[in-house]
Amino acid sequence: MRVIFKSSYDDDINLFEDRRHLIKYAILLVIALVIPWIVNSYYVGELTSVVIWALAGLGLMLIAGHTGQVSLGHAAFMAIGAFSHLALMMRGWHFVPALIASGLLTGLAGALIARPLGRMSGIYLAIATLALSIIIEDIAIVAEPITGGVAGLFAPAIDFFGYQIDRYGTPVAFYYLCLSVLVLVTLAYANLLRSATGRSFLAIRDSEVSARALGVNVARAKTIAFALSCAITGLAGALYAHLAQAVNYESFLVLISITLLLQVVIGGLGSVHGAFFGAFVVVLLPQTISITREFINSSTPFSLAAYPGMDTALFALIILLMIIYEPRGLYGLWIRLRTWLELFPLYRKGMFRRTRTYLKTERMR
Amino acid sequence: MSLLQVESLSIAFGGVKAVDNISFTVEPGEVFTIVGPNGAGKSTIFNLISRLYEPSGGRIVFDGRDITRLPAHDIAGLGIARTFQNIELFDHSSVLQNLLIGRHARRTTSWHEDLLFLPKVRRAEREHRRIVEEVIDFLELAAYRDKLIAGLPYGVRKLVEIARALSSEPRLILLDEPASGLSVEETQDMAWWIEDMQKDLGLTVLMVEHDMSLVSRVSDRVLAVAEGRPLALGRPDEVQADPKVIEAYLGQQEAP
Amino acid sequence: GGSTEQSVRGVTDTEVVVGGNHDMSGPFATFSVPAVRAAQQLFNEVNANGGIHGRTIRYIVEDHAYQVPRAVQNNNKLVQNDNVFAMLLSLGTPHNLASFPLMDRNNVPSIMPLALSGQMLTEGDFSRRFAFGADYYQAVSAGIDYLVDEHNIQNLCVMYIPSDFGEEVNRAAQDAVADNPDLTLAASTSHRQDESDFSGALSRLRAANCELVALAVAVRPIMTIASTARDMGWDDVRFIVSQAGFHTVIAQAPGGVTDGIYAASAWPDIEERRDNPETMAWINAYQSAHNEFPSTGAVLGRIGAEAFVRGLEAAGPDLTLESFLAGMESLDYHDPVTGVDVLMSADKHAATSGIVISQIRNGGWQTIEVMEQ
Amino acid sequence: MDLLQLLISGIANGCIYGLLALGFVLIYKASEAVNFAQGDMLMLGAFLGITFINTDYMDLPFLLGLTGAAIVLGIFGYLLDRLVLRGIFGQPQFAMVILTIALGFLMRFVAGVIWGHDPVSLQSPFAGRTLSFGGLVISMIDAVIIFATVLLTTALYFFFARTRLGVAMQASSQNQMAAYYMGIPVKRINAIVWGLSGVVAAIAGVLFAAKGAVEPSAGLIFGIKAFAAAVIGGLGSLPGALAGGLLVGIVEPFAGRYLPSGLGPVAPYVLMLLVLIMRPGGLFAQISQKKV
Amino acid sequence: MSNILDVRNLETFYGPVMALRGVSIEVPEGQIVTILGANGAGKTTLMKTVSGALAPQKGVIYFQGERIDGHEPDSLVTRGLAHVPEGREVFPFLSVAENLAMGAFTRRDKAEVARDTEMVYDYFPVLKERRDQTAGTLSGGQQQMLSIGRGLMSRPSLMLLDEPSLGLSPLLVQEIFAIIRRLNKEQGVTILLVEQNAQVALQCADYGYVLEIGRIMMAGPTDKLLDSDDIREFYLGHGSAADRGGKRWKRKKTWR
Ligand SMILES: Nc1ncnc2c1ncn2[C@@H]1O[C@H](COP(=O)(O)OP(=O)(O)OP(=O)(O)O)[C@@H](O)[C@H]1O
Ligand SMILES: Nc1ncnc2c1ncn2[C@@H]1O[C@H](COP(=O)(O)OP(=O)(O)OP(=O)(O)O)[C@@H](O)[C@H]1O
Ligand SMILES: CC(C)C[C@H](N)C(=O)O
Ligand SMILES: [Mg+2]
Ligand SMILES: [Mg+2]
Repeated sequence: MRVIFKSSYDDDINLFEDRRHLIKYAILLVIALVIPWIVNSYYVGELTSVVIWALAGLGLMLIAGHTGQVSLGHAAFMAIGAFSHLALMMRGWHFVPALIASGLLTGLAGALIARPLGRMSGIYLAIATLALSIIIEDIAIVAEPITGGVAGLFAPAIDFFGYQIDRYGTPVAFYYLCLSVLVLVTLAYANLLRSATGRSFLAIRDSEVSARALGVNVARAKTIAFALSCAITGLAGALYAHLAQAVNYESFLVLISITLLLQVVIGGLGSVHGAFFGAFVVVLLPQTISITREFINSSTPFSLAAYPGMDTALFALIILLMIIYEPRGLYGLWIRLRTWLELFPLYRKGMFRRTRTYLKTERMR
Repeated sequence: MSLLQVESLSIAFGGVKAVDNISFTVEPGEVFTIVGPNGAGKSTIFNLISRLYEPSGGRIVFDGRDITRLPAHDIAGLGIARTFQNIELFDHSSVLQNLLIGRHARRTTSWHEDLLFLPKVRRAEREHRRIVEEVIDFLELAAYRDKLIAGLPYGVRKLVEIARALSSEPRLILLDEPASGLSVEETQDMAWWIEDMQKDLGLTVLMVEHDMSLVSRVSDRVLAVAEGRPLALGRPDEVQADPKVIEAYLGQQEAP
Repeated sequence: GGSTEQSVRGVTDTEVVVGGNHDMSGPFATFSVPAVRAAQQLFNEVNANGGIHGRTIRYIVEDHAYQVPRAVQNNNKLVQNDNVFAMLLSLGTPHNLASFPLMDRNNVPSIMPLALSGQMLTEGDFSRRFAFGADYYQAVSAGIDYLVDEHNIQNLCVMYIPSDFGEEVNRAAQDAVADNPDLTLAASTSHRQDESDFSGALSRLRAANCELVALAVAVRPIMTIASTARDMGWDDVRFIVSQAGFHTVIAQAPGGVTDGIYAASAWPDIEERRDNPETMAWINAYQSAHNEFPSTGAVLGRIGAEAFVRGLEAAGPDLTLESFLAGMESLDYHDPVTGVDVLMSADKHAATSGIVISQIRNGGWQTIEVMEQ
Repeated sequence: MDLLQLLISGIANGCIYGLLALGFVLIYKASEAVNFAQGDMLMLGAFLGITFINTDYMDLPFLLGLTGAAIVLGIFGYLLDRLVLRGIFGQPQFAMVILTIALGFLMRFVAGVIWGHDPVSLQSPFAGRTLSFGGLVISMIDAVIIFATVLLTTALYFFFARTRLGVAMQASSQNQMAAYYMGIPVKRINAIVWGLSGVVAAIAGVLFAAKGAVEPSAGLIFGIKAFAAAVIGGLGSLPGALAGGLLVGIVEPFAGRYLPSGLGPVAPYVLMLLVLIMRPGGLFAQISQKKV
Repeated sequence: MSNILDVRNLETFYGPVMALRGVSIEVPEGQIVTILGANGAGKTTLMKTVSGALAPQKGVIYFQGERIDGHEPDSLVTRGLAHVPEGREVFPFLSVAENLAMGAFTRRDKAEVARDTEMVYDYFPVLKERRDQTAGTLSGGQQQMLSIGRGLMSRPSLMLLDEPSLGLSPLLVQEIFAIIRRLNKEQGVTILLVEQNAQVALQCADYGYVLEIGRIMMAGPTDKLLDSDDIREFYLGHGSAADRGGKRWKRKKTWR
């Protein structure tokens, strides 16, 4: 069992509670940096989309995981980010300002809807956001000058200070670009969580009454949470536009929102790790499945092609088993693993058996 | 001048007149206790003062300022902190986190500064932490600092809630049944803590409590209410001697 | 077989790998699933006879469930990981359009996508694109013209989903009106994938007294629209659908609610060819393999796969992109099974020519007119 | 006349939403879980009905087939809870959401394997038949749907409000532990309610299939809308479910008829958003401020 | 005489946290047994494990001679075990009457149930007056009454009471214990009582256990316990204020 001896409050305030912690993440980053040089460009592409979905997931995690306001319409904010970003680039903006602007615009959109939606909670909010995303889908069709209407928009190559970055032409460069955005956002996110603003989010999640009694302006805090969440998701949308090269309203259907929610829950609601874990699952699992399936088809006599939609079904099945095995998602699993390692010799069987838990109504807040 | 003035306060829920034209004042530095049968309206008075309910009539004046129409989230900033009768903690956070959230009313940074974690923010965080640690020492919670609320026994939660209230450096603290669920020994500690709040921290305490031993020990004045209406007001012994109070609240043979 | 010097993507001496980006579980699965089955069935036969020039065909199918993002991801896998030689029968106009950039970058040809939009030939690099034949625009225009002078129709209407597919049909209608002074576009309504009640839209069209309505929606909505019109007691209206609606199941809707619907497409319905031995043999083979009738999707799959196989044959033993394209452009044959005449050339990459107008009569599609372009 | 006509078909349409919404509400009322696979259960119910009733399958009489579908799906729902959902008993609401989403995918797959992907419709005795009251035409099926829905809603309403079991279901949704302490077999009650909602889904599904065609993916989108209807009504209120369903159902045709094209289809969602903004708990709000 | 409840070295965990470390208690038929202990001792955990809300890791529980450890709570209620949980746990959206009806869920005899409902109503008249108010809006104490009343409705042979006097007025505290005694004497209901108010608890109980951090530290007939010094000091707080001279030092509990 490892004990950290804390010598000053800063040990708790700092991002990394001790050197070992810092080194761990440094190594992680290094790995992230070298991988693209090892794998082929297909996998670089997949990694890039992991990065982008992780970013989008962070956005949702902020609102759903840390503020307890679950949104089933975050694809809509990816859309806003993507379209505003491309629209600006079409009008001759440089990539970087266009990216930032798209983030800000999406954040603004989030702030605007936060007020009316702020009074809802739980499943009601989820449905309201779902409706919203369907409406925005429709607006994306109508707002032709900005969104390119039904046909949508094609993403121009990114001119990064003279160096051409392109998802297929220079996959590694594009990967680094997305990765750096992700790292920056993650740092900001962590800052939020270790300061007053982040704590006010947690407060709202657990008990709005006492949050208010302690001086948290709930409406305002929710607005900030929505704005930041949407801004992050918007950035993800903008990057996604470059990943997909072409986007139209069909790129951001409700199913994407559902997938995003799936991602954060599978990853583990209420933890930054969760968004990352989840991204790996939703991006890589389907590919793994289809590669395995293809392998079976080509190397064994029987063909799985007989069952259309088998891939999706397998994906669903695995998700289902994961949730049943660990309802707190991969993060919960990760925690268990860590405690197990830390307690290693002292580990007793049955120690991690789930204790009986019971639900109380969520309709009294 | 008195710190808190409650003037002919009233509220009704459907038929029930929960609080019916109640008036009292709380002087700076005193421990003022409200007693009364279950359902008398005590918690409702607290909820009115902390602006969770809209009064149907009457005024609430704190430190010369009319707060009757203030939004609930501005109350803590004025220096009024409270605890809840059936504990309202942030279950999924640690004790430390809970107390830090208690500091919210005293925050000096805004969200965009937090986002960048400017040096200013770090300084603020150090300050918050320092004060929270003082509270932790005061209530002897050090052992629980990093425990999750969900895993704490009832009695400890009760304490954490008081600690959370203290973290906001209030001038007036509202305690709703601080001793309920505490053993006799713990109740005695509670008595000391309340006395210390009064003497060392110079707080004014407005309390609702059913444990008369505690009440008579710490309070300067007691207000007895029944069915939303005032019954008696005075020194603890006076009120406890009042036949109406005995009849409606205490019962004949004094509970030890 | 003659071995190739510099290696060609997806091609070895013993195997050629093709990809298909399909909707195996979404709203258009009713096209993709049988199409894939029919194609696979043909490839199985070919492979059983030692393949083509010693190369067996491996058809890798991915499922995008009619979602563009998944289509893009699948395409990335097929092109960059599986190194497919070509993409065959991929479904969905927007999905194909989103896939073209990467395909062009890697010189992957697109063969007979299950998206009969004109853009399938015009978008990107023409030399690597092959299509079935008449696109939505041409087919529907022709159909409208035919019906307009057959039944001297004055009020034309359109119901379409906002997709490249729907838009194209919509455009056909608009142009038809533009070319014909005594024809007016009385009303046009756009519809979401998730719409299930059309009574509002229909009564709107009825109020605009539409005589002919062009439908550019998915298969299920077509059936719902038809039956709703019946329930409203609106029977003096004609519906025409594109290739995307020229589907067996529509004809077979119970209660004959879909009787009378017209379709404009580039091939005849398979039911009509039952008396033709080759066709019957194929139908039986398919039915015994999948115990379901080979619906329109299967026919398309068959046509596309057949053309691809013949293209490979014509390309000769030394299979390269160039030889294959040349092979495809040299195709000229009559397919006894589906009854289509395929004729391609360097500047004609649409397999068939001519447009078939059919109508549903007592539970089946019947050809009522064949037009040459 | 035109208006009345629209209203009728709107009501019939809304009733199907209502029926499906009932399924959501049942489950929510008894466990505060939301079943995102409800739409897919409707789809299964529809296919079951088709299997029992259509001539090219078993060719049973309509009512018999309907009952058959109801029984089979009822058992299915019961087992679903017993074998799968019980695995996350007492776990956070959104674990259940994800679980049911995954289940939906699986149901669609299974349906695709069993019944194929072509849209099929049910050969109902009502097909094409219409009743007409002085120029006003109501298709037989619509009449049946309206009748069935009203019947079911009232029955379920009284079940929950009056019967011991009904109240016990509400109790177990409000505080599982306390319910246990009362001797209420919370887990069995969940299973029962899932079975019940299976029955409702089957009825909705068969009627749905008699009105239009079904395919494996039919339930998904329809489900979302019905779910929305349930939320508008205020999840947990049975009359609310019907009201929400009718609202959505009626708005659709009118929007399609009178709003500029393109806006029509989103009208239900706009409405839904407005309702929730004005009443964050839905029309028959079932949420309340916590007493502290 | 026979034990209605027999608990043998029970171990209960919350995840990795060990809350009960081998607890054994016996509850003889027809007696009142009380469990004392500072907060965090594990009293609630013990109650929950007995009534099946928590599953023990080790140990066995016999109820009326049958093994019940690990059983689900509902099956135990039908055998005649009722648990009045710590902290009310009423059904917030159900009316007071419906809450009581739920208490009788396992019973079929309508007439009897009706009579018991009336019994509860005249124990707690305010409940009758509020029979149609939704329980969630009752005051804390009123909810406590409801919770106890609801427990009575199942006509139990063994009743687990976890801090029944929590948040009740002194008058009602007396009444509650009067009721407990009456139930015990008149209807022969066996009672396992957890109570912070040790004085009252020990006075009304026949036998007592002292639980500390998951272990039984003392046990004996209540009259014996009443004159144990440790009990007197730590649970009855006798004269402590005096001999501590108001200062905050504590004598170590001798058994630690
Ligand atoms: N939201 C509400 N709706 C309806 N009635 C309410 C509501 N809140 C409180 N009441 C009623 O108002 C009265 C006063 O409630 P309150 O909680 O203030 O009592 P209290 O004095 O705190 O009692 P206790 O000592 O039991 O806590 C009670 O009768 C209660 O039933
Ligand atoms: N949900 C939980 N998760 C983890 N630990 C818990 C949990 N609930 C209780 N514990 C631990 O189990 C121990 C016993 O708790 P319990 O509630 O039984 O004490 P108690 O005697 O009832 O206290 P009180 O008198 O304050 O109610 C405590 O130390 C507490 O930390
Ligand atoms: C043939 C159809 C299934 C094609 C599809 N309608 C499209 O998007 O073009
Ligand atoms: Mg109170
Ligand atoms: Mg306890």
